[in-house]
Amino acid sequence: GSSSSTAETPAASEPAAASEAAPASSEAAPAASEEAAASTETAETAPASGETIKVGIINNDPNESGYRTANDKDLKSFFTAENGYEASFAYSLKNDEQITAAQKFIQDGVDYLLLSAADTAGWDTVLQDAQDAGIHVLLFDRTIDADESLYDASVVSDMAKEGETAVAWLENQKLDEYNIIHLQGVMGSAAQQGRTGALDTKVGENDNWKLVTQQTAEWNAEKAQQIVQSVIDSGEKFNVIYAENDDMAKGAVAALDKANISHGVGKDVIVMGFDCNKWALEELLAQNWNYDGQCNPFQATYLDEAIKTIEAGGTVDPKVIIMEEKGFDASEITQEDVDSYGI
Amino acid sequence: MNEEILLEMKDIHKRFPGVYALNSVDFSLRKGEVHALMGENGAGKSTLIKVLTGVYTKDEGEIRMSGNSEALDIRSPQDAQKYGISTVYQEITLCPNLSVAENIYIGRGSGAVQNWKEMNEGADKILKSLDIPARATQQLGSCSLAVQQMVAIARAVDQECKVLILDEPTSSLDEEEVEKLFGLMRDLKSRGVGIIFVTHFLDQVYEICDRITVLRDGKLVGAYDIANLPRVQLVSKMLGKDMDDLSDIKGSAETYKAESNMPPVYEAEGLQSNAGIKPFNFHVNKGEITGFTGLLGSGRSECVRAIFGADRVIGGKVKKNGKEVTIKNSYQAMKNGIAYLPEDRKRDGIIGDLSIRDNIILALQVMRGFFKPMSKAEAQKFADDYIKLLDIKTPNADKPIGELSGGNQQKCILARWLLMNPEYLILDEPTRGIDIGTKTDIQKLALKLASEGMSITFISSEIEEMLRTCSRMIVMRDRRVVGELSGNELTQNTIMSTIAGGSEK
Amino acid sequence: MDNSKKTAGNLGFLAKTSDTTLLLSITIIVFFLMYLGAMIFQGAGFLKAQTFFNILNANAALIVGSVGMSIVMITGGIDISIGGVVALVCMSCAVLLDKQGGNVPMAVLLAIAIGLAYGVVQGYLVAFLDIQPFIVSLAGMFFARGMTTIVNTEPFNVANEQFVALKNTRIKIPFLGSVNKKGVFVPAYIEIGVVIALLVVVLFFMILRWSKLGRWFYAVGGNRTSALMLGINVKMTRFYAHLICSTLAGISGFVYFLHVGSGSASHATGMEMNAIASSIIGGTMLTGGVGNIIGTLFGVLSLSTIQNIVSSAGLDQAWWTGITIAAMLCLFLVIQSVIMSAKKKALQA
Amino acid sequence: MTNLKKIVGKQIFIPIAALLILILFNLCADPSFFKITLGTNSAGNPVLSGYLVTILDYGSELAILAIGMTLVTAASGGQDISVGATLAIAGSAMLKVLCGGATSASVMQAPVIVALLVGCIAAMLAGAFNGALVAYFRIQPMVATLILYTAGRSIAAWINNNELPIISDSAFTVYGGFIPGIPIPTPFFIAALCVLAAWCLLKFTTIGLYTQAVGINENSARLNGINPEFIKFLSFVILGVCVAVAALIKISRLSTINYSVIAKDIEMDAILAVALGGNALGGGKFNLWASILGAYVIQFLTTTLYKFNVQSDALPAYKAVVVIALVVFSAPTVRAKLTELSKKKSRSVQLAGKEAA
Ligand SMILES: Nc1ncnc2c1ncn2[C@@H]1O[C@H](COP(=O)(O)OP(=O)(O)OP(=O)(O)O)[C@@H](O)[C@H]1O
Ligand SMILES: Nc1ncnc2c1ncn2[C@@H]1O[C@H](COP(=O)(O)OP(=O)(O)OP(=O)(O)O)[C@@H](O)[C@H]1O
Ligand SMILES: [Mg+2]
Ligand SMILES: [Mg+2]
Repeated sequence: GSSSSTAETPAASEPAAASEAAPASSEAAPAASEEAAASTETAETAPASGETIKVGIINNDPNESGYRTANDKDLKSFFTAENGYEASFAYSLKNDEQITAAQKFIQDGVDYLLLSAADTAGWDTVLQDAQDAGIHVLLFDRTIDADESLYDASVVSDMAKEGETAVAWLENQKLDEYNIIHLQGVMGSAAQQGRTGALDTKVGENDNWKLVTQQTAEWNAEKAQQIVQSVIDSGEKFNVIYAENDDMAKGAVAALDKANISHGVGKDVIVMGFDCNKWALEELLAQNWNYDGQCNPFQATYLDEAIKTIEAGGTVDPKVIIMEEKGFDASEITQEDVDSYGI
Repeated sequence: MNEEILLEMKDIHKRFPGVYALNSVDFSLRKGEVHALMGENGAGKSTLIKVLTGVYTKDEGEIRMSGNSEALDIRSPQDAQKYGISTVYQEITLCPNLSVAENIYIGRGSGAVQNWKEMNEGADKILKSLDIPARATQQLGSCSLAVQQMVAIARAVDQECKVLILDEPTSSLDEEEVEKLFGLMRDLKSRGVGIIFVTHFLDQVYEICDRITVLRDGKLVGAYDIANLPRVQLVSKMLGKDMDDLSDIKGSAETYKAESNMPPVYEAEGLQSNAGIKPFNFHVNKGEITGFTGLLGSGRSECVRAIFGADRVIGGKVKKNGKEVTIKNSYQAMKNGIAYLPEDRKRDGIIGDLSIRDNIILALQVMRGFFKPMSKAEAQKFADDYIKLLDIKTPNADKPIGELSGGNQQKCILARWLLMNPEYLILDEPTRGIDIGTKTDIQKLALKLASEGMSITFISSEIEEMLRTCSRMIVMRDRRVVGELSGNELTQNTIMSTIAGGSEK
Repeated sequence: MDNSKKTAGNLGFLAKTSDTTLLLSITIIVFFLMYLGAMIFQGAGFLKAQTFFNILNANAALIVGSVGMSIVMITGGIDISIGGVVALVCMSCAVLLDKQGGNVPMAVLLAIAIGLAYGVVQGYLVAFLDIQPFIVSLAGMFFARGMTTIVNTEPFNVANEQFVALKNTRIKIPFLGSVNKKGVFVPAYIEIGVVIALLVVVLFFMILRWSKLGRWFYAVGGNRTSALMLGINVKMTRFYAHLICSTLAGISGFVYFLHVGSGSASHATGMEMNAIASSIIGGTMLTGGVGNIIGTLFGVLSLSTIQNIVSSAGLDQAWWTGITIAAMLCLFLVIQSVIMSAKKKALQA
Repeated sequence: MTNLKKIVGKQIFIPIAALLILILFNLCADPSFFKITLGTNSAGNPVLSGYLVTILDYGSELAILAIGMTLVTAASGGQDISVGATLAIAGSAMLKVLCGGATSASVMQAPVIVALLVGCIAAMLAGAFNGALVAYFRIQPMVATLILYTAGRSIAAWINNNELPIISDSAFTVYGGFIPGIPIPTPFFIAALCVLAAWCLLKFTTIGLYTQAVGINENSARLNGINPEFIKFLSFVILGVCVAVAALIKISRLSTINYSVIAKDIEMDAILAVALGGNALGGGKFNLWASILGAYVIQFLTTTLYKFNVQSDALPAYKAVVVIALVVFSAPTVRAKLTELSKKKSRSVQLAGKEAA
């Protein structure tokens, strides 16, 4: 099955929140708070029972990446008492600790369990327990490897598509030869699989696409820098860096800078990243990088919507909400884009 | 006497880096005899024993025992135990974290299961029969050194052994306990056990031994029947030269004692430490040698540790040369010109892995300060000087001190404090484990230093030794100062009766 | 003066208790106080028996691993490879069951075999070649982690039916159940792993207490040279300690595998540190010679209770989790240290 | 012959031999490993590049940490496992100062020296905390430092309120890159400075002697007027300084920080460096230079493995095999056995010679 990032190493670039609203509003974060404001009104009316809704939120450690920080902030500012929620948070990058936290929440008797699993595997038992105890489970950001009946909704994005968009963009650059340094995320994470899959397919299909090296830098800039440094030292030629998140792209660029290899629009090496960190988009704007795949961490409003639906006695349909994702090209990006999509 | 040979070691060689510790040594032990192994510090006694018990592997040579047709292949103490050799090593080798009973029984016997009840009962019986003041279930680490030594002996004698080895077992025991030990040894002897006995006390040798083997510089000097080897000859065989008469020092000491009417260097009033001694008053004059005497555990060491600030000082006033000073830790004591040679050299004295040089200069270096390290050349010179002065047996000053023989380690520590050139030197059992020649050397040295104006406190379990050196003695009982003797009162009898509480002053 | 006497009097009992017993009592008392505190102040989940059983379920593997760790630590060594071994076992068993068509008994054997192999190699290096255990097991950890990704890079769930059935087996304890939100009575339960863990605890408690080998561990840890001279085969003793530890790490790996049902290179990261911390909290000394398996069990329970309290305390910022757990650990260690030094003082007086 | 024996007997021989073996291996496998080229960097300044330069460059943080770790090991007989976490704290504090509290800055808001000072204070405080637990509360180092190991990265996140500050001032990249006009990477110079400082420390103070004395026998050290608690405490504080300097290099390399992965597992490598230097991890005698060399050996190994395109997540497995081979080779028991063997051989050769004569 598909899996998402593993426990130990942070998955920096993750799929992001429900789609339609974010691109429409000019600023993503304010968008979330507008939504929040909107639902404050509903919150006053919604809990007809007069009770606050108890949610237990299990997330990855917010300091793993800019993406996660934004994601955590969004959830935190939304699931508040004013909005009719009583939220408990548990953070861990380790799957077993997350499972333990989930079991604790079940014993504490929360109404909803919101889960961004560190690891895809190993969740069926505990989710079954939740279901038996009458607790609704909503997944956000990361899918898990379990039967669909075990959760009520899942707010995730299509990783494979993210990869395909990026690879299609790269193909559009019409280079004679593609000599690619491929920096992978933590092996087996959904983000890594999706973004790697697209590239692997393309390399397999075309003779002029070549992987100079394909290594996992585990979302880690330091490792990425060492890997690229090693390629530079070996003297092998390359003209594309395909990094599966912004951090690794940054590490790679640091190595390029040191060795005086030019990069960016119209330069020797094409730099690609994912996540749309604000600083990464600024690099794009400065033409130092070439491409960045989008990631939107603001999922709270969609989770809220799902919860409202369930509270009203309905079911979420479709169960899996997949979001559209955008890619940014350095030659087209505007300051406005940076402000609205940067996280 | 039974002439049957029990154990035979032939042509034993053992080399350590830079040291030929045993060079073609032969040794034989008969059934039912007590065999003294004698020699100076570093002669190779402990090494011979450790080769026999498999702690060290010999380079060459063979070991045979009656009843075994082949030469024994002893690779570990376990093997040695299997052959019926049980040993009390020079440094106490027990496990402080285990109970007394376990220390007696562990590593012995077969079977995989530990029967606690049986073991504790057995241990209690042994402890009782030897009058050792400890409970079977007590943690060994909470026992005093002497008790630990007795436990080690108890363990060794309790084993059904053919050969019993005692490497300086008496150095931390008092007379009563030594007597007890001798009683045991006689008993074992009558049962045909062969006993190897290492000691530096000649009296003990002549009291209990049947034969003597003398080692010098790792070579065999010879094996003799006790009757054929009078003391003086034994000593000259050990040293390889004729020895000055012992009474020699006594004379010089007496002449010296006459002139001890000098100002006090150190005075303490109501001094008390957290180690449990009662507050005491004490002073020492310039150029004077004082002593603390008392039974084992009477608190002698605790007194001097309080003076040096080695234990936490919790009360009292201290004056140095008439001026009030605070001495709460060793550094302050050293700054005030006080030096202290501790009694437990392994625990408090040596820094095992450091070279002899570093060990010797340590105290002086600390005195000089953190930002004034000594140059290597200077350190080397100091070390070489004292290696020569105290006749420390070592190939060079770079050798880690832990590899020296026990006695030579003691000399290095002594060197450390002498190098500091203190005003007031405290020697707590400085001659423990020191061979007879060096012992008198140290006594002489103490007298010489005193005559040059150094104040000294000398503690020794041997009253004679104290009589020879001290001009004033503080008597202790139950961690309390109970008297002070000087001048004509300094005789064995008065001291003994004061210790016993007969004529309290 | 008077003061010191008084405290000495009060602390007299400290001097009489052995280190092992004292440390064990501290752990058990602190654990119960902590749990009681959580029940009173946090209420909710802590009032249900299942919360406690969940702590057991989640930490069965850690308990098994910590027992091994304690034994190595008692002999004065350390083994930081156990987390790696657990990950390697999980991944190997997962591959065996899912991709090689193996069955559960084969997986159990494989887990034990991996543990044994690790034990033999590490034990040999430590005991017979006298290489520092920290380095040996550090390399062991590197090797296991690297090897895990070589066996299979990606994490995956095991679908083998026999295994899933075993994994979902629950031992129900009906009278301790509770009524859930739906008003349905749910009996409390423990998993198979807990049974294994408790068996391991009892077995090794007995071995350490009543077998000669067990006492040798203590002797070797107390003073290696002395132990040698007391006629103990120090090399073999240390070898066995590592052999046991790694084998238990293998079993721990299987228990972990039973709990999560998947293989992943990131399984059990940092487990060695938790095992060391648990052992120490339970009164085992890293310096060797002191320790107790029951203490280790309570060490694990204490540590995970701390984590549980923190995770349901509803802290408003993520960083408080790490900081709070560390602060509680710190408090624990300081209490332990203060009591131990009080004991030393009582001994001196 | 005897000279050779002397060298072989010395502690520093262990890392030297390891280095030689690695060099030899690379010479045989692919001599281009040793190629060094002079180029110009993006600012138009001359820079050297090649695997060897990379080793000097990336090995530097480890070498700096090895200095402190050696002292801690020697004095306390244990290791500090909170190094990576402390490094995150120091780095976070530095970036907070450099960015002036904002999440990003295009120019440094404070001089680097101020930032370094603040980082030093932060890391020294962490070191002091560890040191106090170890020295005064007598908690075993590995456990005492487990506390900061658990909390450190959270504290680092807390300092910057979970933001990941970025500084895009090119003047700041100098510390992890090149000083304009000098073709050798700056980290190497910083490491060299640290080594020099360590040399001065050992030369002009008695810390070496005191540390060893405390590590070997605390009781006698105390009776000789040394304050063992303070020496242990000091060693942790010194490690703190090393950590701060390493943190400067680390954050300069990327101009940012990631709390959960920065310097991940670096403590293990630092401990490994100490061990590869032949130092006893149980404390006591130490050789600082051997540890530093050990650090570069580790980087040499890592770079070699990268060169042969070993998958980076499988890399630890290969590293483990090499490390074990090295420590087995340098283990005293093994070496004693080897010398015995060679002696026997030479003796039998002699005997044969005699018989022939
Ligand atoms: N482990 C060792 N390594 C190196 N040299 C050693 C070692 N053990 C002993 N020696 C050396 O061997 C020689 C003999 O030492 P040994 O301990 O046998 O003397 P001893 O006769 O027992 O002296 P003492 O009466 O002082 O106990 C000494 O010179 C000592 O330095
Ligand atoms: N009641 C006791 N409980 C525990 N330990 C004791 C007790 N009495 C004495 N000791 C220990 O016995 C040892 C001997 O005490 P101390 O050193 O004061 O005696 P001493 O007169 O110097 O005798 P020596 O130096 O010959 O052993 C000390 O280490 C002390 O801790
Ligand atoms: Mg001896
Ligand atoms: Mg004494």
